Amino acid sequence: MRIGVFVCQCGTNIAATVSTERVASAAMALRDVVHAESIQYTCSDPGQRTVIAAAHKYALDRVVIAACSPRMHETTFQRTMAQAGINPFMMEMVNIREHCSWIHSDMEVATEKAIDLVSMGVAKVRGQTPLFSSHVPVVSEVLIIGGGVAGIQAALDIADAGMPVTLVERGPTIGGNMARLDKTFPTLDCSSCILTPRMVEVKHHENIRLMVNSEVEQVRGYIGNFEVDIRKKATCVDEEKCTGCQICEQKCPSEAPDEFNAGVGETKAISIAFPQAVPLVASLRKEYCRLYIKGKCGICKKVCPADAVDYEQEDELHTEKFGAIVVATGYELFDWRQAYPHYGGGLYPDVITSIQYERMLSASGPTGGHIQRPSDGAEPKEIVFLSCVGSRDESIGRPLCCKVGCMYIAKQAILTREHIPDSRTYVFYMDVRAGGKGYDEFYRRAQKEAGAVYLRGRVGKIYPRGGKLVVMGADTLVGENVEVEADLVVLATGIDAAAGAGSLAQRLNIPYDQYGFLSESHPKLRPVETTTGGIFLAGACQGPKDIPETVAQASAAAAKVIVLLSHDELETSPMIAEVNHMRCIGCFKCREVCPYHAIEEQGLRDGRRVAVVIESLCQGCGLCTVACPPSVISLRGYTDNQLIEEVTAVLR
Amino acid sequence: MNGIVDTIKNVLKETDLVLGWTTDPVTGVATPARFHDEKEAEQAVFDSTCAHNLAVHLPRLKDSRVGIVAKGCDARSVIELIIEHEVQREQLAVIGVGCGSLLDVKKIWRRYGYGVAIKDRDDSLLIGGEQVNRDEFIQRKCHGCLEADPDIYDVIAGEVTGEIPTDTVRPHPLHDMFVSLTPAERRSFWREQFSRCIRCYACREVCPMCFCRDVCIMQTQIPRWAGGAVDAKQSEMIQLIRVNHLAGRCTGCGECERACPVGIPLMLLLDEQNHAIEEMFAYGAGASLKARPPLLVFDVNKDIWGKG
Amino acid sequence: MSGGDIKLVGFLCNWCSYAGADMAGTSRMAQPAEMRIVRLPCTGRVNPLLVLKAFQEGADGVLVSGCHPGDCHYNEGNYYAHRRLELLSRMMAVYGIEPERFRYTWISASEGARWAETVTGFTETIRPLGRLNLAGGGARDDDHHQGPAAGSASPAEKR
Amino acid sequence: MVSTAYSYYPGCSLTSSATEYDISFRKVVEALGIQLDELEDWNCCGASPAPHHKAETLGVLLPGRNLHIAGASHDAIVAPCAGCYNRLKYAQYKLAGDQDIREQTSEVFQAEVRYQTEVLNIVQMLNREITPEALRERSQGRLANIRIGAYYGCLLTRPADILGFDSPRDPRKMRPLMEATGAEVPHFPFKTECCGSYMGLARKDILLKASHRIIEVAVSTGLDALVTACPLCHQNLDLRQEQINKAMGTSLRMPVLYFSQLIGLAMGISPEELELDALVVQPDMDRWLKGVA
Repeated sequence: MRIGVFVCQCGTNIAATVSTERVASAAMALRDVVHAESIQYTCSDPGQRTVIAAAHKYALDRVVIAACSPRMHETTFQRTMAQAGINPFMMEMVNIREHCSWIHSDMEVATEKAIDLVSMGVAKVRGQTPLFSSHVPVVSEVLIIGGGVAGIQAALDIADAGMPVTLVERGPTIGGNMARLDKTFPTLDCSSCILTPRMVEVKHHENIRLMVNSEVEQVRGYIGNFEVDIRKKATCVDEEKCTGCQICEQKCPSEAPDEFNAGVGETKAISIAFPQAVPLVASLRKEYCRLYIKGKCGICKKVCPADAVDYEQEDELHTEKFGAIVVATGYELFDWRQAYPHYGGGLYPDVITSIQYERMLSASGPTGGHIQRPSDGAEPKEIVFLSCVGSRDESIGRPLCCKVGCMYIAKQAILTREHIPDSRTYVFYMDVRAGGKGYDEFYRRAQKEAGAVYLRGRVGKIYPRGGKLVVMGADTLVGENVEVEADLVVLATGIDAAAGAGSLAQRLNIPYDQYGFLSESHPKLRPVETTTGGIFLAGACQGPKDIPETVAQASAAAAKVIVLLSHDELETSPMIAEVNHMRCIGCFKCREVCPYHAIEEQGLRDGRRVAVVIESLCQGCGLCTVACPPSVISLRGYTDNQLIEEVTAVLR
Repeated sequence: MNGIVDTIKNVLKETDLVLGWTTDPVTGVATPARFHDEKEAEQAVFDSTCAHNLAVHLPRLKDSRVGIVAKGCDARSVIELIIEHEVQREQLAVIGVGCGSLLDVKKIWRRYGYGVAIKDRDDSLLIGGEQVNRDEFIQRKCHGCLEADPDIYDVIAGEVTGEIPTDTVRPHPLHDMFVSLTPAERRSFWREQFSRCIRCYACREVCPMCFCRDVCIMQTQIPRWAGGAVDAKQSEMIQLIRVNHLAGRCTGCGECERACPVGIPLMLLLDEQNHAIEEMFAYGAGASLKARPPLLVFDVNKDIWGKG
Repeated sequence: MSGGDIKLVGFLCNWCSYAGADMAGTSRMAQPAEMRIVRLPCTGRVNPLLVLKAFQEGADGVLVSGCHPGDCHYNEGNYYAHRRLELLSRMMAVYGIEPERFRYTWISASEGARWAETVTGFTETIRPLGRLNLAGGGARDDDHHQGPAAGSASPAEKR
Repeated sequence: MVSTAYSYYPGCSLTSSATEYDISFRKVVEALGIQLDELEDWNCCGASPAPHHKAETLGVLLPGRNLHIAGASHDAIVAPCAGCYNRLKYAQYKLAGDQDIREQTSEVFQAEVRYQTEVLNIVQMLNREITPEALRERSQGRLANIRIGAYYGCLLTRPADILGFDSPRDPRKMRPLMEATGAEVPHFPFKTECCGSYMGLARKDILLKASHRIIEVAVSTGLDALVTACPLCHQNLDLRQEQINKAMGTSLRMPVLYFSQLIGLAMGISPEELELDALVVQPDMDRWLKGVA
């Protein structure tokens, strides 16, 4: 064993308080150290050349560099090692700057401490063995979960890069929430007009396989090599045969709630969500179908000209391999009814949500673009908008901002004036958050052109009086209570993660917050990555977002996926856990604590069942090494013996 | 006796062997035995000298269908072994026996001579024909008894004992002395105790939860937690390893201390740890089949982040 | 050993506390010099035996520090560590080690000042306690020779 | 038959301005066969001013003493006045959670303060003593002719984390028993709206406006009566109803009953015994009880 020790002066950063010469000469006395010297700037080019030269001259096989924090220059010196022909992991950095020279002023004390630290480094590196990264092959196919605008954007970007994509959507059509919008802010361009061409593109893209009515059930494997079970639910309609003619829907006698239209109007048990649905295929909901409830009907099957209705259809379970996963499960609107009894809690038909209003505004919506009071179908004249219903409200435990409410209220106020010129709109708001390009101008337009009256304050109560709704609030700018008699009240409800996002996150082994929003790996620098390699986030599943942000993030996630899959193989960190199979007793306590499910059971030829580390999954935390009773799992680079030696060295 | 013979015979119909006790012809007290057939089972006994915890054999009989005679304390070990997947419940037939405390045969022998006749009947203990105070000769481990009757069994042989009156549960004989010591005094206490250790590993061998066996880290070089020297420091490290490895797993059966040939009060350490675990996690090893070992799980909401 | 007679060992996770200690250095926050830091990937890697080994080999105080709950780089490491370390700290007194000699704490990468305060506070706690001498100091061989004679006298009798 | 003995804390209102509340409550309790022991030597609950006194502890000491006395003999104390209930719960909360205050209080009392007696309001107590099914059985739809609304006010439910009684925004605990009377109980949106409280002393205009709206919405909701468990609310809504009408130029009429009076009526106790004639706005009892034998 031939160890070289290099003590960096870091100019005067270290040398001013640590006698690097004395540290070097003390190091020479340590076991197996054959060379030690002090260098002015070790990380500089000449410094590194000095190290490489010494490595050759003294035939070093291990190196200790006493300098700054390894968090600063470990990779630098690992590269130096490689250039010197030494395995990069046979180098140990000792931090005598941040942890020594910079925090002590007494030269004697600091020098003694630096000597201790170097002896610890030498003790540790003595137990080091060469480590080699391994490579795992990468499956080039990508799974995208969720077919909203985020999933669509990511799918198209990745597919355009030539990689096969499977887009899994839980509902009967892609398009997501954006497809339900009438217009988009701040440009007021038609939502369908910009989205539906993209939806059709997905349908026809040669690299995209679209699976609607499908859900991800189980995810196994790891970055580059996920294995996913996808359940395609039976819809009683053969997707291949259905032409989307909608005759079944017209003839179907069973009414069913219209979820696409947020409960405004009804649809049929067999139906197509909306005219631009992709795929344009009917699906049957058994829970509303007369055939399944009463046992007698079958009209849809009789009338279908394409013979596409198949009551015997069963769920299909597909198991597929993917190299990367993009989660784009989006959001849903906060269910306000429980939390806001003082707004009637759903008792008053003329208190509706903004998405219900949006559907009324839509020319292809259930009211044909006419704004109507649900109670009597009359055209409302006085319309009150409430912002932040289920957002920024500590009293119901929801401090988060929905991010889009202010803007879509402005949009709906403007559209209201267009639809009903003699209408009057009031907006109760907390603050107007209009921080996007053209956003502030847009909300001012709602005030100036559409005449919306903005009242700063929360609404305390809504109650019916003589066929109208009294909206009691406060105008905190004037400092007075305000009462507005409204024909229609529209609640800008907050944004929640999509139902089931939390349980999906658990299946994917990625963290999520108390609202079910999925957590990014780093809020600033890794905003589309998750803490699990190979799984990325796009859109509102990560937190409330508007359309431009969603699309930008989707493209960013796509870029990350393309980078990942541009390699045939992935290099894995060698600083991971390793089981000594000969001595494993097969108790699998390691598996219980592993946060990455990186330990699997394997049978040996002699019949023993032992633990095996899946190298590409292991992140090197070392939890298993402590859980292992006979300590036969070691964490490479931090083995028990290395740590024991490191500790013992300083205490001797 | 107690129907133990018939019960074992019955259980043998569905198992490969039954772990139980027989009477040692030389000493006249119970010794562990394996019964493979009806003939062997004729020799089975259960009496107050059946101190051994037979669960220690289970992890090495994974491939067999095993019957085991278990007292209340032994049953806790059986439960813990099932929780840790070392024993398959389906492979196991537990013959529960009620236990009214065990005799410390070694103590009797020391006082009255090796092999002296012991007759233990309903509240009267006759040693060599002489009636003695039974309380004086019961096993140390029975003082802290948690369970007289097994919590897990397929069949009960004989009669159950019933609930243990809590006032009979006594701490370790050295407990009061030990807790009065300062940390420095405890250091010397342990140094003295461990200086007597002869590194026989009996504590490990009798422990049902020490199933690593020949790969035990007490004796390995990789990793090298304890050195090979037979001295107080290394022996102490060995016990620290044991205590650590038994965290949340020790069922308090007391076998280690019973087996220690030099009488080191090992249960002082384990009792304290079990107590701490009970306090921290409301957890007692071997108390319930449904429990999850407390150091293999965590609870974001309940774990208190007091320190730091 | 510099900076007084006592020896302190700190086991720090790479992602939060080690970075926090770096931060304290970058900010030139003066600290006592008795602490020797061992870098680990995670507090979940801290085997309680490693702490006990350090005491046995002559450490007078051991500090473990990692990420705050919820911040673990490995998501869950510090939750397991917390349980292990809390049990360990409760057992210190049983082993004959003053409980103050062992401490665990959560310090993030941005809490340089907190690290400096923690080291200072911890060092000042241990200094008056002095050396631990868990394994009987240099008297390893003596221990061996004392043999059964020393042990046979029960401490209760001695008292 | 005596089922449970409660310590009874009437407080000042029930012995002065709201004697009908006291009397009707006692009648109901008697009819249910429950023993009620009036708290010996009780004192002021502290009402609204005490907690705002310079000496912070006054707001705990006053109700604390009542708790302390009750604790010597009873497991539970019932306070029909929402204000008294609120003060007792507050004292209990402070005494349980704040060691300083606990010690100070014990020092004043020269005894370890007993504060763990269960504190109940009238709704809690009656919910415990008679199930909706049992009341329905007894009432036989006696009040089927009318529509009533619960008016909770503020003191009965707020602050929710201290009282732990019912939702402060959407309280519903009165509803099951109210429905069991046979009456219709439609949604009353103003059930927690402010009645103006003690503003009657300083700014009567505010009070009149606030109470007016409650009455107005009660009328527009089509109610025949409001039901309350707070003497102060009752005073503002019933006693001041003429003043309200005068000030607002309206002629609204809305009887306001105490919870105990309503339950008593359902149980078949006569309006006279329940002191219904003490109400300022008289309900049309003939219509209410039409067809009832």
